[in-house]
Amino acid sequence: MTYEISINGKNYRLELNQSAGQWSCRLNGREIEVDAVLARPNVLSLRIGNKAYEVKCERVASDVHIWVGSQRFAPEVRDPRSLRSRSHAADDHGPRKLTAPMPGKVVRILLAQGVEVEAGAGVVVVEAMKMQNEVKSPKKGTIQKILVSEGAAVSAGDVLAIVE
Amino acid sequence: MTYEISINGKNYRLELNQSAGQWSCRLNGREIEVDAVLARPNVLSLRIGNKAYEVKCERVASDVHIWVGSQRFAPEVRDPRSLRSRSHAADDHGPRKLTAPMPGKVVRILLAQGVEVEAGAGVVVVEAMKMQNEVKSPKKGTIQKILVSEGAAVSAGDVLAIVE
Amino acid sequence: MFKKILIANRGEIAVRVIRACHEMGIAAVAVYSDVDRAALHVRKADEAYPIGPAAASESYLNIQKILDVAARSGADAIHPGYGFLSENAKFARACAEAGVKFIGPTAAAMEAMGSKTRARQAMERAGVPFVPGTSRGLESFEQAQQVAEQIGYPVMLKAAAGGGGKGMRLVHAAGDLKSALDSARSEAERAFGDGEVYIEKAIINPRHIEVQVLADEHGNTVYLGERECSLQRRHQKVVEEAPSPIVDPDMRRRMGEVAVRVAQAAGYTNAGTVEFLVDQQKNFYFLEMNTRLQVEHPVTELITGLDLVHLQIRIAKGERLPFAQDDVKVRGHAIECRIYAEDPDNNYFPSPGKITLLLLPSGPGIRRDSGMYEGWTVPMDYDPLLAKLIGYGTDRDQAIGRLTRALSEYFVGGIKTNISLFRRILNHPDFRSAKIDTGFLDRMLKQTNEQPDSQADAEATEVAVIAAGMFATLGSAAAGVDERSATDGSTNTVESASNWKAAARREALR
Amino acid sequence: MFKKILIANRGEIAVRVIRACHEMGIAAVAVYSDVDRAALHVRKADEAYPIGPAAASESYLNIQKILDVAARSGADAIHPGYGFLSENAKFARACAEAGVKFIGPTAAAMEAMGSKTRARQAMERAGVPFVPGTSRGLESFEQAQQVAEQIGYPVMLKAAAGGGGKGMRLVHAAGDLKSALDSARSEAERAFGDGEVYIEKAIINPRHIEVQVLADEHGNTVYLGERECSLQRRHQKVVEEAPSPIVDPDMRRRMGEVAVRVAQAAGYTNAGTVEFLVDQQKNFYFLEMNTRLQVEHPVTELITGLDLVHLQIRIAKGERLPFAQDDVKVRGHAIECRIYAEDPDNNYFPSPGKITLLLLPSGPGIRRDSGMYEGWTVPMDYDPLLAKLIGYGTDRDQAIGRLTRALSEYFVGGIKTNISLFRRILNHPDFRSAKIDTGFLDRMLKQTNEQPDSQADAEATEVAVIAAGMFATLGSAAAGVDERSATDGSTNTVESASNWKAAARREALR
Repeated sequence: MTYEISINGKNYRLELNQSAGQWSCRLNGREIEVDAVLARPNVLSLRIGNKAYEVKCERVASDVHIWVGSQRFAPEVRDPRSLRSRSHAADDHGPRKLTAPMPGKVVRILLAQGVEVEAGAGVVVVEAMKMQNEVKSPKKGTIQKILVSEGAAVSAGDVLAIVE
Repeated sequence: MTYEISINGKNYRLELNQSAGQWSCRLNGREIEVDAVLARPNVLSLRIGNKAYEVKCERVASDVHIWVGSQRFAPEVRDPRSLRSRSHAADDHGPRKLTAPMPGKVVRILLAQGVEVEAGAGVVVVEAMKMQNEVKSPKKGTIQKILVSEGAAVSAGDVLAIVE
Repeated sequence: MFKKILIANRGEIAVRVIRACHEMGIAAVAVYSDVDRAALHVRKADEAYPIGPAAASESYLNIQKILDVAARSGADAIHPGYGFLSENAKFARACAEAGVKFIGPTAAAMEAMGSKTRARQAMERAGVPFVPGTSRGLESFEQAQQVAEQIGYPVMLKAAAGGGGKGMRLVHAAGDLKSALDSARSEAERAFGDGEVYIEKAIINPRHIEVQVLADEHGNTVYLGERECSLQRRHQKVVEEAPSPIVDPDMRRRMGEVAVRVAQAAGYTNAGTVEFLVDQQKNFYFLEMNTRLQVEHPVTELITGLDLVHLQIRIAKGERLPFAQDDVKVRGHAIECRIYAEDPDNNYFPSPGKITLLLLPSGPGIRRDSGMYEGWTVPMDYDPLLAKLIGYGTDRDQAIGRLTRALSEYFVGGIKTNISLFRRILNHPDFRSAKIDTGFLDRMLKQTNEQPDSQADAEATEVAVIAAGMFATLGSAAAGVDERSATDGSTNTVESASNWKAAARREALR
Repeated sequence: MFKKILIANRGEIAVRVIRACHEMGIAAVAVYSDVDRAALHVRKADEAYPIGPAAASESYLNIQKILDVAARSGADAIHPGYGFLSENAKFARACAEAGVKFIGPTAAAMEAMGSKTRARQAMERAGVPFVPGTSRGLESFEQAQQVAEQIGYPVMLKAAAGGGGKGMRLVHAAGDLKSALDSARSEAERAFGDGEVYIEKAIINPRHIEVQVLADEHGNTVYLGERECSLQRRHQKVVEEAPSPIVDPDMRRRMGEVAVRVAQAAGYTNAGTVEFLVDQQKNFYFLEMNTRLQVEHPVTELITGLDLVHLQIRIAKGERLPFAQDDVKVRGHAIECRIYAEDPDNNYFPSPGKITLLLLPSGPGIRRDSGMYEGWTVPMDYDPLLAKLIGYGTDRDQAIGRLTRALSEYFVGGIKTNISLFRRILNHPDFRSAKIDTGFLDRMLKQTNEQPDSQADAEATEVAVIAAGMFATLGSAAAGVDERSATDGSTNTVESASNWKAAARREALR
């Protein structure tokens, strides 16, 4: 099985094969000795050479994060049977979504549909645990659409508005 | 849904219905107010009246145990979609199985096929964690069959011999 | 001893009090709102009663509902925990009238401490040191000007009924006084329905150090050493430790004796905390008294070897303190981290949701007081405190080492937490050398995260790449139950109560 | 300080030492046998090396393999834990020759203590009190008769090279002496390849009390109070506590000073334990010295506030003891429960297998040192110790209360454990009143389980019936991942190493 995996914009080519619990692994063509045990769901006890790592896989809504010890990574894996690929890529062209960073309640809409917006300007205010959180525009542009109304309950990852 | 449940030989008739997360319950015809949350797999947070209980369901091989706090019960549930029914009932008639109480290794066969055996007499010796455990005959009778050989690895619940 | 105690609270403190009850052979009664049916305190209680909707005002803050449960369950005492009704004199009085023992001070003692200015007058009579300033609300801008001149700028304006920084203004020069006074007053009016504002000399970069006191109902009052609580964000404590690195035995004795005088001046009983501001010359000034058990009480328990909740219960039952001041010995060092459901990458905003994976630290010197469990959905309706991780050591360095180790074992998946923040704090040179004050944390957070070792970083990245491939290869087998529940938040609940979306809808309807 | 430490052990003690390393900023190297690939100590280590098949003789007891890993990994010290190679003088010497620091006493000190009779001679010169009897092996039956007459029956025969009760015989009357001597000798011969047997006055219903000592490499030796270890089954400790309920400060000082003399007489360094028998008149007699860290060391850590593993490492590095005898203060009370994979319903025989559900206790006064986790399969090849649950309290009653509470929170599903045993012990009136001796546990186990409250019982039964119905109704949704793994033990492992059936097959092939 071969994967195209990118982390922080850097791309890796990973060839991975498993038979009888043994793994063979090539990373960007380089042979790597690996050995893994799934200690419990989403927790891998990984050995690379003789170094040991506890790796956690965190799946929340559309996000998949890989934790190596205390460091968090957001890999994008490309392959048919892969973890869901994520690609709200870093380019500023075309429409961009504003998503709720946490579940909560929409308490205020700051900018109306169609108006101009600066990058970093607040668009929607979401409240949870008695704290208010301004969801800001990721880019300069115009508000193409507001998809929520004040008082609405939203979950993490829900699209609140689209900026074009 | 109606269940016939027996614990320690005592039989109970349980009528249980669930709709929209609400339970209705009749035990031996008596209406009981219950409310339950599955805190995590196999762990129920149960309210009966206003009393609160943490109930654990332990499934090992063919056994199902229910733990109420620190007390363990071995219920037999009769119903098509039920927990696997268990019935090595208490009657001493007909053949009885000797099963391994723990995973381990058969180190000795004490009685040969066909010989007479007293209730409580050791038949097979299983070793694990450097300790040897005599598996005893549940009844007086003759050894109908020995199903393991010395040196064999067995898991908990495996049938070692049959006494008739 | 009491037969049955009702815990009028939720989360980790409810669990902590339930444990104390069980350790003393006392039955524990839990109360819960609609979104808390699946909460840990309900699982651990002997009895549990629903008390209404998520909104605290309709459940945990509803005095009548809680007294009804006390009556129905036959509880003979109520422990309020912290927050909610714990410092509500009305509630304490209502308990007394209902013939249920309130585990805490009397309503009168609470009221004496409730208003900062009134407390101050009583304390001044008892010879308690105060930050220079007015002991009562300002009549006029002129008076404010006058006092400010006397004590010298910078000065601090504070709301008499205040707390949590509301109605507070720092004024550096006479020119800014007028506008600051007006805005402080209106903010206090809005926040507390009471615009009374007083003025104090501003202490720059103070430390916040508090003293734990215990008083029985027979006139015996002792102090149990101090807690250093200078690490705060938005006036919210984040890390506390005991003892304070700057307090020596003599200063401890002097602060302790003042704290005892404060308690006695208010006729205080049960557990309480006297807060002090400490300036760079180690002068300490009385700030206020908290008439409840503190979130951070465990650090005091670890260095004194005592159990404050057991003692609260015994005192409430009328027992005498089982020890004298001289028997109280401070040993070792303890540090507490408050684990919040907050997103470090999003300015530490709350992050409720379902906990899909939970790996727990344990081992030498580690205490974990928690209200969460794997599979539980953190409701969006309450304070985001999930758990407290407390490290004890022979000395401060060992406590830091153990806590750092335990934090690296701690993993909470599915929601965001501030665990990474503690790693930064515990590794910070100024924290290691105990150069801390109430401004430390805001300053640290302004610094960009110290450059990580890029080589280790590259290595970790490759590990992440390989692991990502392995998880992809293993597919759902590797995800176990978690993947299912991540896509269906309700698989962990038989009823919908703790399915947060339902809760959110209810919330939205209000 | 050391850069990297190899831990030549497994299970909870390997995890505990790895934690100490991380707390001190030292890299930890794990070794593991084929059936331990999925073990917790491998997950937590910085490096991990396979050292062969399940059989300890081919892995954890193989000196060469372990020294090879030390060389390959560049470890500069080795911690042996307890058991395995921890008291093996050959290993200690081999480490020295390989230039790797052995964290423990010198080979010479071990050998001085290794043989009970030789140790005894050294000790007698140091004026250490002994049970009356021969200090060297018996030459003849006649000599045995003679000595037995002198000291009076009952007498105890013991193997010089012995331990764990092997080669031990209690003799009540002269008539039984001959046969007892012969069988003791042949058993000792079989067990230790050394038939040397000596004779002692038998102490009836003694207490087993041990003293922890620490010695640096600069001649400083201190004692850290005692541990009461009288609760044993099959000569296996089950519950330990500190301090001993019968030891007062004066007796503690006298025992401690003897223990220090014992250590000094053997030129002992690092951590060690001096075991005493104590008779009903509180006379104490030297039994033996254990030249390793004890399983039960945490109870000493809790009452002294020290970390013995940190201190072992510092001492091995050549540091001086950071405190003097007078600085050592005993505070509070600590009790340890050894959680074994044993079946209480089957005469406490080992019960390896897959842990399908694990609920963990925590909170005030609770320390958990564990080598297990949910989803792990306990291998059948090693000692059944899974974890240690330690309770600390201001006094013994509070420690018992907290431990009882924590035990009720502790749940290990899928395998049998002895958790229920501790509930019986902690509730037993004789234990509560500290009337315990080495015979207590066997006597208690002979008693039929005290009648449970039949009404509470009936109630719990109804709860079980209702819950059984609910689990049946909920079906697999309620079982989550556990059901799958219960039917397919391998779902939790990518490779087959920790799939015990595979391990068992390998085992069977040997």
